[in-house]
Amino acid sequence: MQMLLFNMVVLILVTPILLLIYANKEPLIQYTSQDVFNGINFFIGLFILISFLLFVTTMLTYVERRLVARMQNRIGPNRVGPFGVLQGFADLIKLITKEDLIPTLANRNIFSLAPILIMSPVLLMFAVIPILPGFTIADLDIGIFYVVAITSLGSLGVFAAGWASNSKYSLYGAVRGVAQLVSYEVPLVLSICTIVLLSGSLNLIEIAEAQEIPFILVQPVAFLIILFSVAAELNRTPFDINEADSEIVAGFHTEYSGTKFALIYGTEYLAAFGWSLVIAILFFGHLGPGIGGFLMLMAKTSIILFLFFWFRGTWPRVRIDQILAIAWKIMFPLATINIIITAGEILFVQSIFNINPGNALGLQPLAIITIINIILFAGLLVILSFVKGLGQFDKGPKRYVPDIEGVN
Amino acid sequence: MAETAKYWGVLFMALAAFLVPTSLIFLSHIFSKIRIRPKPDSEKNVSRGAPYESGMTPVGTARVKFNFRFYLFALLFLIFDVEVLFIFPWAARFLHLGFEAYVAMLPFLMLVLIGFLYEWKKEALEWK
Amino acid sequence: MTLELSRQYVVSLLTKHFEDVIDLDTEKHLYIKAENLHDVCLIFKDEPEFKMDMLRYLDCVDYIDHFELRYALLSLSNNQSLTFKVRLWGRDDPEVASVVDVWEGANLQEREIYDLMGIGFINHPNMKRIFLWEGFPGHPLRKDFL
Amino acid sequence: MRIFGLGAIKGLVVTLKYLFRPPFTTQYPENKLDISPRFRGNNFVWYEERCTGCSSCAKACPLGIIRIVTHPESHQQVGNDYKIDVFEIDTGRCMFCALCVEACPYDALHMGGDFEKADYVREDLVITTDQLREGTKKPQTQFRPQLEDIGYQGEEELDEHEAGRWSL
Amino acid sequence: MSQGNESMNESEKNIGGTESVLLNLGPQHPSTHGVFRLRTLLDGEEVVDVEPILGYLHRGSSKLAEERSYTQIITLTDRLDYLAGMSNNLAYISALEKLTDVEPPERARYLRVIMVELMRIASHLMGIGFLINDLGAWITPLMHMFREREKILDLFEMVCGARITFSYMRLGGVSHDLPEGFEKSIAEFLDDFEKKIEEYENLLLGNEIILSRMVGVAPLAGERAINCSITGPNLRASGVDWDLRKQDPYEIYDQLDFSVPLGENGDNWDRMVVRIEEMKESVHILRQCMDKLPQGPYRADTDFFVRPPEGEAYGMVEAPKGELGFYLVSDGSIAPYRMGIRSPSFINLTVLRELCVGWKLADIIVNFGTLDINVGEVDR
Repeated sequence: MQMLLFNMVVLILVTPILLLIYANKEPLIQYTSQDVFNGINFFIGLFILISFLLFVTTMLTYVERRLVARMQNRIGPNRVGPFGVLQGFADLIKLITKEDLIPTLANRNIFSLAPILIMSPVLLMFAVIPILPGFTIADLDIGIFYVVAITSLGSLGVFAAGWASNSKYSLYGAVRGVAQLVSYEVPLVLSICTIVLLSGSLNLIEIAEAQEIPFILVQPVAFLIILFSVAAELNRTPFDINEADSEIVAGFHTEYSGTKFALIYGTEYLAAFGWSLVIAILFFGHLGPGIGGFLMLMAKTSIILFLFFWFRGTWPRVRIDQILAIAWKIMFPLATINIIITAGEILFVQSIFNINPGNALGLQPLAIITIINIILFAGLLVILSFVKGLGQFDKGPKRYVPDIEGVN
Repeated sequence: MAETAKYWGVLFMALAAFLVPTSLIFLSHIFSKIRIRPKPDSEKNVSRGAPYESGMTPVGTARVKFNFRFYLFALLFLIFDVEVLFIFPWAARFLHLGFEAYVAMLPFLMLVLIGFLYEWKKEALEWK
Repeated sequence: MTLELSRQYVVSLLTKHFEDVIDLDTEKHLYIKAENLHDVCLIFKDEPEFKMDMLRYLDCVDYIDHFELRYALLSLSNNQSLTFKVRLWGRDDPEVASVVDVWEGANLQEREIYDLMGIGFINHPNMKRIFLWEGFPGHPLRKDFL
Repeated sequence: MRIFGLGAIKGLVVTLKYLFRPPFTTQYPENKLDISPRFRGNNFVWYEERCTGCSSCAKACPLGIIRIVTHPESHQQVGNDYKIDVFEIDTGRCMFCALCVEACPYDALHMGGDFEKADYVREDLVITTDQLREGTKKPQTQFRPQLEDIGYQGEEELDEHEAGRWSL
Repeated sequence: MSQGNESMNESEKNIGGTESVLLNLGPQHPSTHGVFRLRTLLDGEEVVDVEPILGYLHRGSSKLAEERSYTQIITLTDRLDYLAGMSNNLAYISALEKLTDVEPPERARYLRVIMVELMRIASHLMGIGFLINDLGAWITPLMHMFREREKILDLFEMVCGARITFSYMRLGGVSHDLPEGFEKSIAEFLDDFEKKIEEYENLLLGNEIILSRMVGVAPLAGERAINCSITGPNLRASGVDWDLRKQDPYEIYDQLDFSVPLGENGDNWDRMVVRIEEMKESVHILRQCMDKLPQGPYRADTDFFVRPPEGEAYGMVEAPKGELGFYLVSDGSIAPYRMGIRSPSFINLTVLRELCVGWKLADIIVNFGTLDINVGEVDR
């Protein structure tokens, strides 16, 4: 827990710098095309944002190691700096100064390009995310759609990395990665659609402001689907098959070392941070104003991040065919039916509360939808408990009654 | 405020997002040229540049005609992702559109689901 | 307790099926003729008096002039065990029938004996070295190795 | 009926609990585990006064790493007594099985409790006669029940009169 | 049937238009539990053929034993299954005692059983821990199990001064009596460990992911297991009630009350659960032993360089991994003429190919993990 707090503290440290520059400035979204070229502030902001992201990435590697270590009854890295906080930076320095090794038979250009292909989309994703209220690189009206579109490019990099390495382990990682990333795209996007339905907008800020009741209560099913889809997109446990270390060593980045590995490794955490931010915005209610809003957002993000770390510290991995079965046989139909039901519910509350078309749903309508959805969610859990063939979940631990007399 | 102006921000972000990893790789490339110690003998070793295969010399190439069962899943993704694309604008405007839009979308979603069930029945979703 | 079948009992039962399989019948051990090994093993496995369903352990000792294979059998259903031996004369490529088709458990054990003792097992499905690499000179557990 | 997902959540609860418990591990160089008095460390305690040079230890050693050179010349120990010129133990190959300690009839050789004796050169791992003579005399109670009987915990130094079963 | 080269060559070519991939899992692989190599032929994700290739850790214990005295061999046996050194010691000593007709005193028998059962817990902890690690849990269960094993090793250190390479058993007894305070420590450990087993069950047994990965995967029928000479928990998981401690009691097991947990299908799940249940039984046995522990000598008077009469003996115990047997041939000298080792890990490998073929790449690792191989014992 102290690590969670520590994570928060570190994030707070950066905030004043951001605020200093943007406290009395108008938000960037008001720049016109000419302003962008004239406004040097934009570039400073961009620089700060990217430094902030890289800083968070490095810290997250440390935070995860500490947290999971504590779950494992260990201490975790505690040598570099106070409590070991500089561990991530030490790793980074070590990795950057390592030799740039490219396998002889690898496709050199693609091999070098792949880490860039993996990292760029994830960095690009932050262009629309309102980390600080009013501060976005581009407050696009299609915000969430942009996020989905940009991040799906990541699978390209994964496949490029795996294929260019010319190693069998990498090949397996790449192929698995593509199948998995591609499969989880569909339920993820469908579930985002339900959120869009409720808020009536694709803009991230507008979605956040539409949440009179946090959408995690309104849409628990969508939340779970998005949570696990994102875990799959991020290659995190229980869906980390494309870098399954006990099976295919390191998956698509088996051959990578040095800076390129650092990029791939860091991107995992950067993407985790980005997606956690998105989930926090989509599901955890309003964005507050000013520094308080920033802290609240970071706290919400930390919860999601902690969930990912927690899963990793507890659960094993799911097999490839099971992963695809979960995506297609459970999540996809659930998400589709969820859309139909949600749309029906919206029509229902619009008619009983006489809401004009185009107006946002108020508190009471959302409350009714919440109640219905929670009941449905409970029912779903019960139904799933009875379904066989999802890997025979009905067979629990049993006590064997040993038969001592009879042999064989 | 022009909507297009915002995309300039995205463009610069894209440039930055491309430059950050590129410069890091370039930087390490420069570092790798600086040699403090002479080239060790191990660097002339052939197996140094060989792909990893648990310490064994790899048999054959990794560029094989892979049994790509995932191909089916990729195709499925194509089909359904395009359909999802149709849902997005509808969902964004749904609060404005009301009952007629629901009635219009329902058959479409049903078609998607029926198609999905058909594929399930045809065992396109099974591993074998 | 697992019952160790007595030598006389085994001999008396074996002579029902075969006439001349006993190579040597000492006080302590029972020696089966190498050429009858496979048939005898089948009897040991299938006859209800024996019903030796597991090959517990297969080992080989090098006595310079001959090799002794020791078959330790175990019957889980009758809870009894049985041990017999086979002598192989000569040092250059001694051979004996494999019992892998009777007890699959002999598979790796026979390969190990082939590797370290140099005894060939006829009809073994995969008769090659197991611990040492192909082309290793000699068989290390023989007494004349080094 | 088992509610779907409950089992996975149970596991999560277990790991969450451990987040708030103190870690089990010890930070090695700062904190050290308490070793038991019988612990077989990687040094030896040798009492030259008790040693007769009988080479029982060298005979008992499975690896033959104890080297003893003697010449007949009486000194204080009773019995067939030799003067010891060389008594060396090559701990680079030693596996610390304590068979030599068990074999010593005069309680001259004891296991030591040290475990921080790494070195860069293999030759330095050989404990020479001088090192054995001058080393700290903190014997472990491995195969020395008389030390346990007096409540010795392997912490203080013992001289040759205290360490053996028989006084000299 | 075959461990097959010929089958491999045939299938290497083409399967339904796609090429199969020949992948070496090991020797330098994170989850082969040592230096072990699995030459696998894969069709996409599916396993066409598996061939275990051994010998990377072969130290020639049998040959080394031929030039060491009987007591010195005890140090060799520690290093066979380095996760269960006590069991190896006991197996060797039981063979040696059969050879020399030495009767250990009663207290020694109890001490041996205490040590061996502690060792069984430690070995099973490692087996399950690494298995779950292979399943992909980020070493959390493994670390929790390491922690408990660490406590057991502390107990061993109290008794015999070493944590892995014990060399504790001696001909006609054990090398040390229990130290002061051991009773208290072991009682504390057992009380704590029972709670920890509950925790493991919460962590592992209910988890839907583990269930879906293990239930019904790679089943092994009882008859097949017997025919392949499988012993130990793997055999019992297949539903065969065969435990040397029950069926052929050695030491004092006939005076103890315990049950033998059995599985049903012999799938991965059963193999794991049987091990957990066995740990509980071991706790039960340990409690009884500590209650009944008689006073008296702990070691018979024997020579260091013992010269057994000419003859041979086969002594075996139910080691954590299966039936561990030592076959000693004596020619009357101080060193055995031949020492054969029936190592359960090695013989259990017989079914590996059968278990893996037809399942996925990820299942190979799990099947391999549930077989609970220790490479030190395979390659001895």
